[in-house]
Amino acid sequence: MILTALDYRPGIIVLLPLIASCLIYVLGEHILPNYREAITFAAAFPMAALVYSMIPAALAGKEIGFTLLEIVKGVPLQFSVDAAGMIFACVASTLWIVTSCYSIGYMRGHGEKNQTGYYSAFAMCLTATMGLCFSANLLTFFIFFEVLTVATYPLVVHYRDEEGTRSGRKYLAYTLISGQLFFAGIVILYSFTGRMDFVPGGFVNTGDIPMPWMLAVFILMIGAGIVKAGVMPLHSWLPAAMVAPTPVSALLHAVAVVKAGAFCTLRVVLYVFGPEAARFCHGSEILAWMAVATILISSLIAIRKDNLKARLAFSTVGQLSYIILGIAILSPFAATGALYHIVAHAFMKITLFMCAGAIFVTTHRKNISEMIGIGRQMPVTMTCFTLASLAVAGFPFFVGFTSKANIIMGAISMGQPFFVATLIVSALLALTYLMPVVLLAFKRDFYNSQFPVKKEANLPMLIPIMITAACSLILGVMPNFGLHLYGLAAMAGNAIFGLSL
Amino acid sequence: MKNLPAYIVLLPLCSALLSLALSKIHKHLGRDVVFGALVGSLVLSVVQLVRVIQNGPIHYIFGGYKIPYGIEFSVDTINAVIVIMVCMLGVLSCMFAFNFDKNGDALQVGGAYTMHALLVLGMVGMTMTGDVFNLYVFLEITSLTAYCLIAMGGSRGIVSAFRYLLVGTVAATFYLLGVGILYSVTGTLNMSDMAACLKQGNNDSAMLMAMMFLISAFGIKMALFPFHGWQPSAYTHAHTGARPLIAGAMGKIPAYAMFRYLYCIYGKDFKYFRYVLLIIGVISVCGMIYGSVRAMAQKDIRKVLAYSSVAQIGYISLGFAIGSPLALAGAFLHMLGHAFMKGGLFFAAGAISWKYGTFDLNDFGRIYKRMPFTAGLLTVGALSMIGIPPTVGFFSKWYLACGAAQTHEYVYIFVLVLSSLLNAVYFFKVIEKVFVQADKNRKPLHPEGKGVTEAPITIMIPVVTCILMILLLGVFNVKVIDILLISLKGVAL
Amino acid sequence: MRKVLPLILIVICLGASFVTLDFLPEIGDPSSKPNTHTTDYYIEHATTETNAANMVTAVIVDYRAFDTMYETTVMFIAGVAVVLILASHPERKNRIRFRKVRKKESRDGKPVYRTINKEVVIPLIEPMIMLYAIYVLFHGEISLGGGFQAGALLGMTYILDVMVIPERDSLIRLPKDKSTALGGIGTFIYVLTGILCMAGGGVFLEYEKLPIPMHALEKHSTGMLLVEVGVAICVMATIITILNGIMERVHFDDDTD
Amino acid sequence: MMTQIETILAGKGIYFLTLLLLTLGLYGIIVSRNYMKKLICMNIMQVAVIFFFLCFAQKNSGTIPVAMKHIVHAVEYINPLPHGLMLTAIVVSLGTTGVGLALLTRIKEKYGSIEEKDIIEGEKQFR
Repeated sequence: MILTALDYRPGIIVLLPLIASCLIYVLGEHILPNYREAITFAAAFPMAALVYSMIPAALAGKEIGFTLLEIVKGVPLQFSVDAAGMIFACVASTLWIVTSCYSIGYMRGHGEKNQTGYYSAFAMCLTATMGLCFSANLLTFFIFFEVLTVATYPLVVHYRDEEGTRSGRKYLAYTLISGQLFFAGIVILYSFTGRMDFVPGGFVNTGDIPMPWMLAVFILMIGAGIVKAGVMPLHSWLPAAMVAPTPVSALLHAVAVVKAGAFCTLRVVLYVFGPEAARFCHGSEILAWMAVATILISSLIAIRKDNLKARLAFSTVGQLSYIILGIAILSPFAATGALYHIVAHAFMKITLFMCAGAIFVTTHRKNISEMIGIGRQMPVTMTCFTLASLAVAGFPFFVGFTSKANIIMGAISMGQPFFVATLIVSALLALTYLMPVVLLAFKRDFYNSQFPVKKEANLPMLIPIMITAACSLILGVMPNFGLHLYGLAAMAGNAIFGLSL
Repeated sequence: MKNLPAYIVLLPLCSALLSLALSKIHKHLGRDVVFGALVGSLVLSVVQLVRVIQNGPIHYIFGGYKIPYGIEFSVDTINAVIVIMVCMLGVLSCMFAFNFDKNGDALQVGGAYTMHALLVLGMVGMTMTGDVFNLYVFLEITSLTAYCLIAMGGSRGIVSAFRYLLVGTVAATFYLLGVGILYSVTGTLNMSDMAACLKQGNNDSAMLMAMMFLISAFGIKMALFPFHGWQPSAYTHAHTGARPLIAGAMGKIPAYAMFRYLYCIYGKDFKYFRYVLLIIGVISVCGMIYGSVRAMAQKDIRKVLAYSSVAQIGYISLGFAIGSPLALAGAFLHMLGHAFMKGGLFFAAGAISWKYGTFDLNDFGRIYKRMPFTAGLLTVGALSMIGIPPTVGFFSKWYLACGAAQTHEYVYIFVLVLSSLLNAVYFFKVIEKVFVQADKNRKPLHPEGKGVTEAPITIMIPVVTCILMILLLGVFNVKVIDILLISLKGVAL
Repeated sequence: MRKVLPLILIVICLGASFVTLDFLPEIGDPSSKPNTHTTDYYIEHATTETNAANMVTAVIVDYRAFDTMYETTVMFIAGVAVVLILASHPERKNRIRFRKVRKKESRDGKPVYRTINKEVVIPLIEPMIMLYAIYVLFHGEISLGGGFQAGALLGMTYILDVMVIPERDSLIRLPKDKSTALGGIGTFIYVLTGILCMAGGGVFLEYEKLPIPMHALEKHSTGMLLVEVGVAICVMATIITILNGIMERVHFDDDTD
Repeated sequence: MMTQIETILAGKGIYFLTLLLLTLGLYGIIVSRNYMKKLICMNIMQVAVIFFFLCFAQKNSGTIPVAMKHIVHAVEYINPLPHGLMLTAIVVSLGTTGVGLALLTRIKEKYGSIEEKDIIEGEKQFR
C-alpha cells in the first residue's frame, strides 16, 4: 500500500497489548490480582482511544501507517490503516475492554485457576488481532495470523484437563494445517506475481498465474481463513473449543479468532485476488456454495443442541458464513454487508455468550432444558439475551438487520436468488433455535419452583452484557452511531469495487 | 590485525593445550582459561565478520607461501557468520558445562574442557579452511573430541561413541577417498585452485565419483537421512555439558563443507550438477519426513530432539539442493537458527535434568511453574522448529520455499509444509507436557536456595541468550540474509 | 540378508572401481597431474626456500606446517581421550596386571644364562635408543627422520622401562596427569613457534620472520627444529599417556562402586 | 589382448587392489558382529586409502625425495606431497584406533563382552 502519511499509531496499538502480555506473564504470579488486571486495563483503554483517534483519517480515505523494518528480503513489515481494518480494529479494541471487565467477574466468581496465563494469552491474542487489522501486506498478515493461532491455544486448553487437551489438539490440527497451506499459497503467489501488499480490488491479474494453479493458490490461501471462520466441512474445532471458559468462547467466537478467519478471507479474496481474478478462477463460486451449505446445516444442527454454549457455537458457524457469503458474492453491497456483519455479529454474539456465562456462574447450569424459568432470577440478563437473539435473527431495528439487508441486496444485484432465499430461511432458523431459550426462560409456570429469588450475576459481568446489548440495539437503529462503522464498511466496499462514494 | 583468522583458531587451541597443565595448579583454572579463550574467539570472530563485510574476503596463507603451496584460510561472509555461531554456542555451552563437572578430579575437569575447546576449534577450522586436506585434519579433530565427549556420557555413551567412531571413520575415509580422486585429476589441494583446475579439464566422471564419496562422507557426518544411524544415540547419551554443542553445531559444519564442495569447488558448470542436486534433494526430503516420524514415537526428550535433528538437517541440505541464492541463504539462516534452537532446547533439557534429574517427557508436567524461563525457551524453540513467526524457523522456511518457488520445484514447498506439520505434532506434545499435563511429584536435586529459584546463572544465561537469538535472528533476518548474499551471489545457480 | 546386502554393495563398489580406473592417472606416470601441478614447485624450491634437503619434511613442517600442528594436536587428543575414557579410580578386579616376572635365579643351583638378562641389557639399550631418537630429531630436515619418529622412540624407552622391569623404579616417573599436561605443552611449543613468527611481524608459522638474529634460511631450520621438538615431546607424552591410561581406569558416574 | 590386460594391470591394477581392500574393510565393518573385528576392519579401510594416495606419488625411475647434489630435475624425485599427507593420515588413524581400543576396553568392562548382541542386550539396563 502506498502510504500518504507516516503514523506510528498502528505500531503502538500492536505494541501495547504485547507489552501487557509480557508483563502479566512475568509479574503475574508475584503481584496481586488487582494489579494484574490493572495492567490489562492500562493497555486496553489507551489502545481503544488510539484506535478511535484514527477513525477520522480512515473516513477521510487517507492511508496512514508506517514501515517497521524489512521482515524478509523484499517484503517490509508494514502497518497501515484502511477502512476494512479499521472496522475490525474498532470492534476488537472495544470488545477487549468489555470482555476484560466481564472476565474479571467471571474468573473471580468462578474461582478459576491459571488466571495469569489466561490474561497473558488474552492480551497476546489482541496483539495478533490488532496486527491483523493493520497489516499492510500478506506476510505481515500471515505472521500475526500464526501468532494468533498459537496464542489462542493456551486459552483453549485453559482447564488443563483431558477434554481441554483433546480440543486443544483438534484446534491446533485444524489451524496449523490450514496455516501452513496458507504459507505455501503465499509463497507460490509471491513467486508468480512478486507482490504482497493489499490493494483494494486485488493485485492479481487474470493472466498472472496459469489457470489450474490459480485455483489451487486461491484454495490454499482461503483455506486458512475458512478454517478459522468455521466454514462447514472444517468447522469441528469450533464446538470442541467450547470446553474453554466462557470469556474465552466469547473472545474466540465474537472478537478475535473466528473474525480473524473471516477477515483473512476478506483480505485474500478482495484485497489480494480481487473480484475479477476470484471470479475468473471460479474460487468465489466454490466459496459461496460452501457458505450457503454451512449456513443451512449449522442452523439445523444448532436446533438440536441442548447445551447453550454448543447451540451458540453452531449459531456462530452459521453467522460467520454470512460474512463469507457476503465476500463471495463479489458485489459492493455484499462486501459492505459482510464487513458490517463483522461488527454486528461481534456485538450480538458476545452478548449471547456473556449471558450464557453469567447463567453458568450464577446457577451452574449449562443446558437449555435446565433453564426453564430462569428469567425470574436473572431478568436483566435474559432481557439482554432476548435483544441479542432478535438481532441474530435479523429483526429490523437491530444490528443484524442492516448487515443482512446489505448482503441480500448484493445477492439480488448479482442475480443470485438462491442466496437470497438462503439468507431468509436462515433468519427463520435462527429464530427457531434462539427463541425457545427466551420463551422457556420467561415461562411463568416455573418461576417459583426452580428460581425463587432474584439474583443477578455480579456487576463486572452484568455491566458488559448490558453495554453490548445496548450497542446491538443502537447500532441497528443508527448504523453510523459513534464510530461511523457503517460508513467505514461502505467506504471499504466501494473502494474494493472501484466505485466512488 | 592481519593475523585475525589465525588468532581465532589459536586461542582455543592454546587454551586447550595448556588447560591440563593449568588444571594441575588449580582444578578450575584450566576451565576458566578455556572459557576466556572461547570468549576471545567470539569477540575476534565478530571483528572478523565486520572486516570481511568492509574489505571483502580474507585470504590468510599460513607460512606466507603462494596460494596452491601453503595452507590457506579463506574467509568470506558466509563462514565468518558460521564461525560466530560456533564460537557463541561454544561459549554458551562451556558456561553451561560448569554445572556438570562437580564430581570429577582435576584431570577429568581439565580434560573435558580441553575436549570442549578442541571441538570448537575443529569446527571453526573446518569452516574457515581453504584447503581440502586441512579440512580432513579438522574433521578428525572434531570427530575425535566428539567421540570422547560422547563417551564421557556414561555407560551407554561409550557404546554410542564406539558406533559413532566406526561410522565416523568410514566417513573420514570416504572423504579422503574423494579428495584423493580430485587430487589425482588436479594435483592440488587448495580449494580455489582446485575449482580452477576442475573447470579446465574434462573430468566429469572423476568429479561425479568423488562427489558420491563426498556426499556420503558429509552425509554421515551431518547425519543426513540414510546415514543418520549413529546420531540419535550419540546425541542422547553424550555428556550433558557438551550435548548442546554437539547437537547444536556439529552437524552444521559438514553441511557447510558440503556446500563448499558443491558450489565453490564444483560449481554450476559441472555436467552432472543437476543430478547431484536431485539426489541430495531426494534424500533430504526423505530425511525430513523420516526424522519427524521417528521423533513422534519417542518419550525421552533427548531422543525427540535427536530425531528432529535428522529432519532439520534435511532443511539445510534441501536448501543446497534447490540452489537458488534465496534458498541457499535460507539454508544458512536455518543453519544458524537451528544451532540456537537445538542448542537451546538441549540447554533447556539440561537445565531440567540439572534440577530434577530427568529427561522423560512424562515428568515434565507443568514444569513452567517452577522454571518459567526454561519453559519459555522450550516453547520458543519448539515454535521455531515448527516454523511459527516471528521465530527464525519461519523465516528460514520462507526463504527455502521462495527459493523452491523461484526454481519451480513446488514439490519442495509442500514437503516443507508437511515437515513442519509433522514437527508440530511432536513439539506441541512437548509444549503440552510443559504447560498442560498434570504436575508430577518431582524432587529437586538441588535445594532452592536464596537467589537460585530456577537454575544457577550459568544455566540461565545460555537459556535466555538462546531465546533472544531465536527471536532476534527471526526479526532481523534480512540483515543476516544480506550479509550471506554478498558471498552467495557469485556461486548460486 | 545381513551378509548378502553388503556383498551386493561390494560388487557395486568393485564395478564402480572399474569405471574409476578410467580416469585415475597411470602408476608412475611422471606427467600426471598430481606429479606435476604443485609437486614440481615443492621439489624445486624445497632446498632453496626452506633449507631442508628432505622434501617430505619440508612439506610437512614448512609448507604445510599448519596441518602438522593439528596432526600433533590429534595425537594429543588421542592421549587425553584414552585417559579420560580409561583413567582414574581403578577397579581392582579390572586392572590389567602385568604378570610377575618369575625370577629364574637358578636352576639346579646354577645361574641361568640361556636368555638375555633384561636387567642388564635394558639399561644399556635405553640410552642408545634415546641418543638415536635425538639424532633422528635433529636430522629430520636433512635426512630421513623427524619429530614423530623421535617421539615414538622416546616413548618406546619409557615403555620398555615400565613393561619389561615393572618392579624397578624407572628413571623418570610420569603419572597420567603429568604426561597429559606434557603432551599439551609439547604441542604448545609448536604453536609458540608459530606465534613467535607472528611476533616477528610475519604470518603464523612464517619461519623467516622469527625474531632471532639469523640468516633467513637458518631461521627456517631453527623453526623446523623447534617444531620438531614440540612434536617429539607431544608424541612421547602421548605414548606414555596411553600406557598410563591402559594401566588405570576411569570412574563413571553410573559405576556401581 | 594379453598385452592390453598387462598394461592395464601394470598401469592401474593397484587401484583395483586398494579399492578391493577398501570394500573388504567396509564389508567387514558391516558384517562382523564382534566390535574388535569391526575396529580391525576400520583400520583396513584406512590403510587402503593410504595406499590409494601413495599410488599418486609414484614416478617411474624416481628416487626418494631427499635432495641430492647430482640429481636436479623434478622428474627424478618422487612426489613428496602424498607422503606428507599420509603421515598425517597415519597419525589420525593411530589416534582413532587408540580411542577405539580404549572404548572397547571400557565396553568389555561394562558389558562383559564385545559381541554386538550382548551389548545390545546390556544396553537395556542403563538409561
